[in-house]
This record gives sequence, structure tokens and C-alpha cells, in this order.
Amino acid sequence: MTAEENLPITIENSDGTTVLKPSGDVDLSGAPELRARIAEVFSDPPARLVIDLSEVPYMDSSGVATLVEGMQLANQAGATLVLAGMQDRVKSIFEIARLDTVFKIAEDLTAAKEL
Amino acid sequence: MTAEENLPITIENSDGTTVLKPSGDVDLSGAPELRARIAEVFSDPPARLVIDLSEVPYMDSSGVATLVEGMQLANQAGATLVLAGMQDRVKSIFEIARLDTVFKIAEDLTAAKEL
Amino acid sequence: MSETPPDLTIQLRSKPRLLSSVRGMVLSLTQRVGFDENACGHIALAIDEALANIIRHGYEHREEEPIHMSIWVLQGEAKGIRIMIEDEAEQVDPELIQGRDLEDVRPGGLGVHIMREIMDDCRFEKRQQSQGMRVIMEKYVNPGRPDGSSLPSSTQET
Amino acid sequence: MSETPPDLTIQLRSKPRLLSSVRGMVLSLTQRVGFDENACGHIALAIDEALANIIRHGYEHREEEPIHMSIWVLQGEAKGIRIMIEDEAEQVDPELIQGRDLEDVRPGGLGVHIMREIMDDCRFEKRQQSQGMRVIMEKYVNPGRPDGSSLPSSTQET
Ligand SMILES: Nc1ncnc2c1ncn2[C@@H]1O[C@H](COP(=O)(O)OP(=O)(O)O)[C@@H](O)[C@H]1O
Ligand SMILES: Nc1ncnc2c1ncn2[C@@H]1O[C@H](COP(=O)(O)OP(=O)(O)O)[C@@H](O)[C@H]1O
Repeated sequence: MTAEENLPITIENSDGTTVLKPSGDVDLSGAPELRARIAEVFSDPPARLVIDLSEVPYMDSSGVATLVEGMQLANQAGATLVLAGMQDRVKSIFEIARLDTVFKIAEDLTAAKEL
Repeated sequence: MTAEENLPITIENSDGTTVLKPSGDVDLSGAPELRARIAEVFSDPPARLVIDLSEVPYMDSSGVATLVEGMQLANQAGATLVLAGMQDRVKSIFEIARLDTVFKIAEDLTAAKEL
Repeated sequence: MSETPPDLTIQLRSKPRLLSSVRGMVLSLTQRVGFDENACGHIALAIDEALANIIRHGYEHREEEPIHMSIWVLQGEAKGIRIMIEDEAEQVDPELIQGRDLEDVRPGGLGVHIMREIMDDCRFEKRQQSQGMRVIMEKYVNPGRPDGSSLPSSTQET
Repeated sequence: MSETPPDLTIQLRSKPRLLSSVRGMVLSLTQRVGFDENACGHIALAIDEALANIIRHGYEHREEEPIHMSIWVLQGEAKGIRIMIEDEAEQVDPELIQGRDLEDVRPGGLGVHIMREIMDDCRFEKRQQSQGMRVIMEKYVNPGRPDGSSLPSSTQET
């Protein structure tokens, strides 16, 4: 299996907002692909990065670590990072890790663009 | 785990129709419970037995064998056996076993009572 | 090819209530390998039938007997999965392991038929010990065979 | 109790892409044992974290190394599940296996914390061989402990 097969990620840009949308589990196998895409995005930072998690049924601490890293990159770049459309099962790991208050979290993509 | 935990089955009677509704996988572990309930029903045969499969996400050949047995009991008793609300994944095994034309199959409970 | 060590091996005891765990594993694995949802469900069914037959026929419903599964994820051109399932029950002539005529509707006699219909390859053997049978099954994501994709995929309507 | 033979044992190689198969198995098994949906997901997460740590720290991302899992379904009063996961990597002092302070938000350092938070029991040991670590985790359906059900269950709203 190639990296693409591990975790397909689409990317869209409009009006200073970049949306990354992974489709699949963000675990030890999928997280490196997400990490690479986030790094790419911040090589030329947008005003806002939205990570659309609506098609992520599962995330483990590798995924969470990748998002914490993303938040640090966003802070350095003076950009806003928003997590959108999180499924309940994924929300649970943010709660266990006490990180549910650290991220900007939006119900869906539309709400994310207003944050 | 007790037999009940393996496959919970509810039973309802009205107007000569008995409805058996298993909730769970009808595999080698759940089929014996369904077999026992069908046998019970035919100890005092109703005019019609509907087996509501809407809450059965999985069935293997033990389940299918149990239903074929049920059909034979129904035929002996001059009763009608109808399978209702079958999920697609379950339908597939009836097709592989070429039994999709042998059973009376109804979309849902309402349709089953009109067959 | 069977000489490559398997990616996963599983030992389970012959308890019917463990079958759903094996199916859960197989569903996730086959999805990962790239099978479509329909094929994933079918492969889980074929493996479930093989295990159920060992419990019923090999071990006559004794619940503490060992079953050994080995799974290879097949890469490259023939992308797919190979599963070997072995028991320690009395050996039988592999020729005798076959289902009933499908026209003859009666309870039972479907398991082996289902396994053969679903998998691209399915063969029974005696193990090289004095005890135990083995079944080896293979299924490819894109079987380059004319009959490869002839399985009925379930339809929306009755 | 560990002397009873396990209901299931699994050997897998240290490939990240096999983790989803183990989760699929654990989800089906825990559902069967009687855990609620939330708990099933949590247990799968704890086991995934244990395996990921072995791959990352024990085997430093080498993909062909062996991992051994043993699973017991616990019956009777203390209904639940026990999982033992063993590797053949270099031994480390079990005391050193611990996560970061949760207040100190930075990438990493969450896995062990998650395992301890989810499971009713979680302990690391050196194996009795010269190589390899072991983690043993237990979770009960109805933990008779005051803190047993204190895990956040995810909510509908943000
Ligand atoms: N693992 C096995 N060990 C020994 N005999 C088997 C095994 N699997 C199948 N058989 C034989 O093959 C026959 C057909 O099996 P199957 O098609 O699954 O139908 P059924 O199990 O309902 O009889 C069985 O009746 C049995 O005699
Ligand atoms: N299986 C293991 N083998 C060796 N060391 C481990 C293992 N699991 C965890 N550790 C050690 O414990 C530390 C904390 O692990 P964890 O909480 O999962 O965070 P992270 O893996 O992100 O560092 C690791 O950094 C590592 O030093």
C-alpha cells in the first residue's frame, strides 16, 4: 500500500482559507501523510487552515500529535487553525487528552469559515 | 455469555400472525437460539410466521439452514413463513445460496402481513 | 509463496462466540487491502463458514479446541489476501468435503459451496501431521479471470 | 488468573497498516463481551496506543518485527477483558514508560496517558526473557470502583 492509499487527503484553497480533508483513519499509518500535507500548507501560510474531519472515523494519539504540531505551525505563521466536523468518536480522544479546549473546533465547514 | 446474550429475540402475536425478531448476528453462535424459538412457535402453529430480520446485520449458513428448517416446519403445519426487512448484506448470502427465490421475502413488516 | 511468513496469525479456541471477532478483523483488513464493501463482507463470510465447519464437523462442537489462522496480505500485481486455517481434528478425505446440490433445498450443505463461490481459490488438505485438516483460500482484488467478478452483489430492491 | 490459556492470541508484524485490523477485531469482541459502544471504542484506542508505542519506541519503526497479543474474555462477576501485549525489543525500565504532564500542551506524550485513563488496570513489565517488554491491561464491564465510570463520554454538541 502506498502513502496515498493509507490516507487520501484533498486540498482546496479559496479567499485565504485552505481546507485539508483526510478520508480515513488518522492512526500511526495515516498520520504521516497528514503531517506532510500540513507542512506543505505552511510552506506558504494561508490566513486560515481548516482541517475537515467529517470523514475521519478514527484518530489515535499520532493523529492528535500531528494536529498539535499543526497548531504550533499556525501560531508561528500567525494563521488560524480550525478543526471542523469532528465525529463523536474522534471528539472523545480530545476529551481524554484534555485538548478539547485547546483547539478551535467548529461544527462544520461553514461555521469554520466564520471563526 | 448465556444463550440470551448470544441472540436476543422478541416474539409478538396478533390475529394469527406471530412475529419473531432477532437482534444481532445469526451465526453459529446465534442460530441455535433462533432454531429453538421457531420450534416453540410451531408447537402451536400460527397461520403465519414472520421473521423480522431488520436488526440482523449478519447471517451465515447456520442461520440460513435454520430458516430452511423453519420453512419445512411451516409447510408441514400448513402455515406461511415470511422473511421481512432483510438487510442487503444478509440478502447476499441468500443469493449465493440460490435461496432468494425459495423464500417469501417482504420489504418490511407491513408488507409481510399482506403476503 | 506460502513460505513468506504471514502478516498475521491468530489462534482461537473453538467457541462459536469468537467468530464475530474474527469477522471484525477480516472486515477491517480486507477494506485496508482495497476490496470493495461487498467483497469484504463476502470474504468475512467465507472465513466464518470455514471456522464454523471446523467447530461443527472437526471438533463436533467441543469449545476448547485449537484453531490456527494465518493471513498474508498479497502485494504487487496479484493484490489480495491468502488465508490458511488449520485444525487438530481427525483427518478426513478432502474429497469428501463438499456441499449438497443447490437444487436440492434442505437445511445445511451450504458452507463449502459458499466458500468456493466467494473465493478465487479454496482447497482442503490433510496437514503433514497425523492429525488435522487445513483449508487455504485466496481472493484477489482484481482477479484476472473471466469468472472472477461473477458473484451476485446484493441489490437495493426485493 | 493469567494461567488460564487465552481465548485468542494474535501475532502480527510491526506494520502500522495492520493496526486497523486489530481495532476491528477488538471492537467486535468487546461488543460481544457486553461493553457499551463508547467503551468498545475506548478499549480499541488503548490497544492501538500500546501497539503504536511498540512500533515507534520498541522497534523504531522497523516493520517486520513480531508483536504477540493474548486476549482473555473474563467471565463471572468481574466480566471484562484482559489483554497482554508482548514485544521482542530492547528492555527499558518500566518506570520510564510514562506520558507528559497534560497541562504542557505539545505534540506526543499522550499514548500511555490514554491507556491508563481508559483501562481499569495497565501495567508494564520486562518479560522473563532477556529481550522484550510486556503490557497487561484489564477493563471490566462494571468496574466496582468509585472512579470506574468517570471517563468522558463524547457529547453531541461542541
Ligand atoms: N472442517 C471440516 N472437517 C471435516 N469435514 C468437513 C469440514 N468442513 C466440511 N466438512 C464436510 O463437508 C460437508 C459439507 O459441508 P458444508 O457445505 O459446510 O455443509 P454442512 O456443514 O451444513 O453439512 C459436511 O457435511 C462435512 O461432512
Ligand atoms: N512499548 C514501549 N517501549 C519502550 N518505551 C516506551 C514504550 N511505550 C512508551 N514508551 C516510553 O514512554 C514514553 C511516553 O509514551 P507515550 O505516552 O505514548 O508518548 P509518545 O509515544 O508520544 O512519546 C515514550 O516517549 C517512550 O519513551
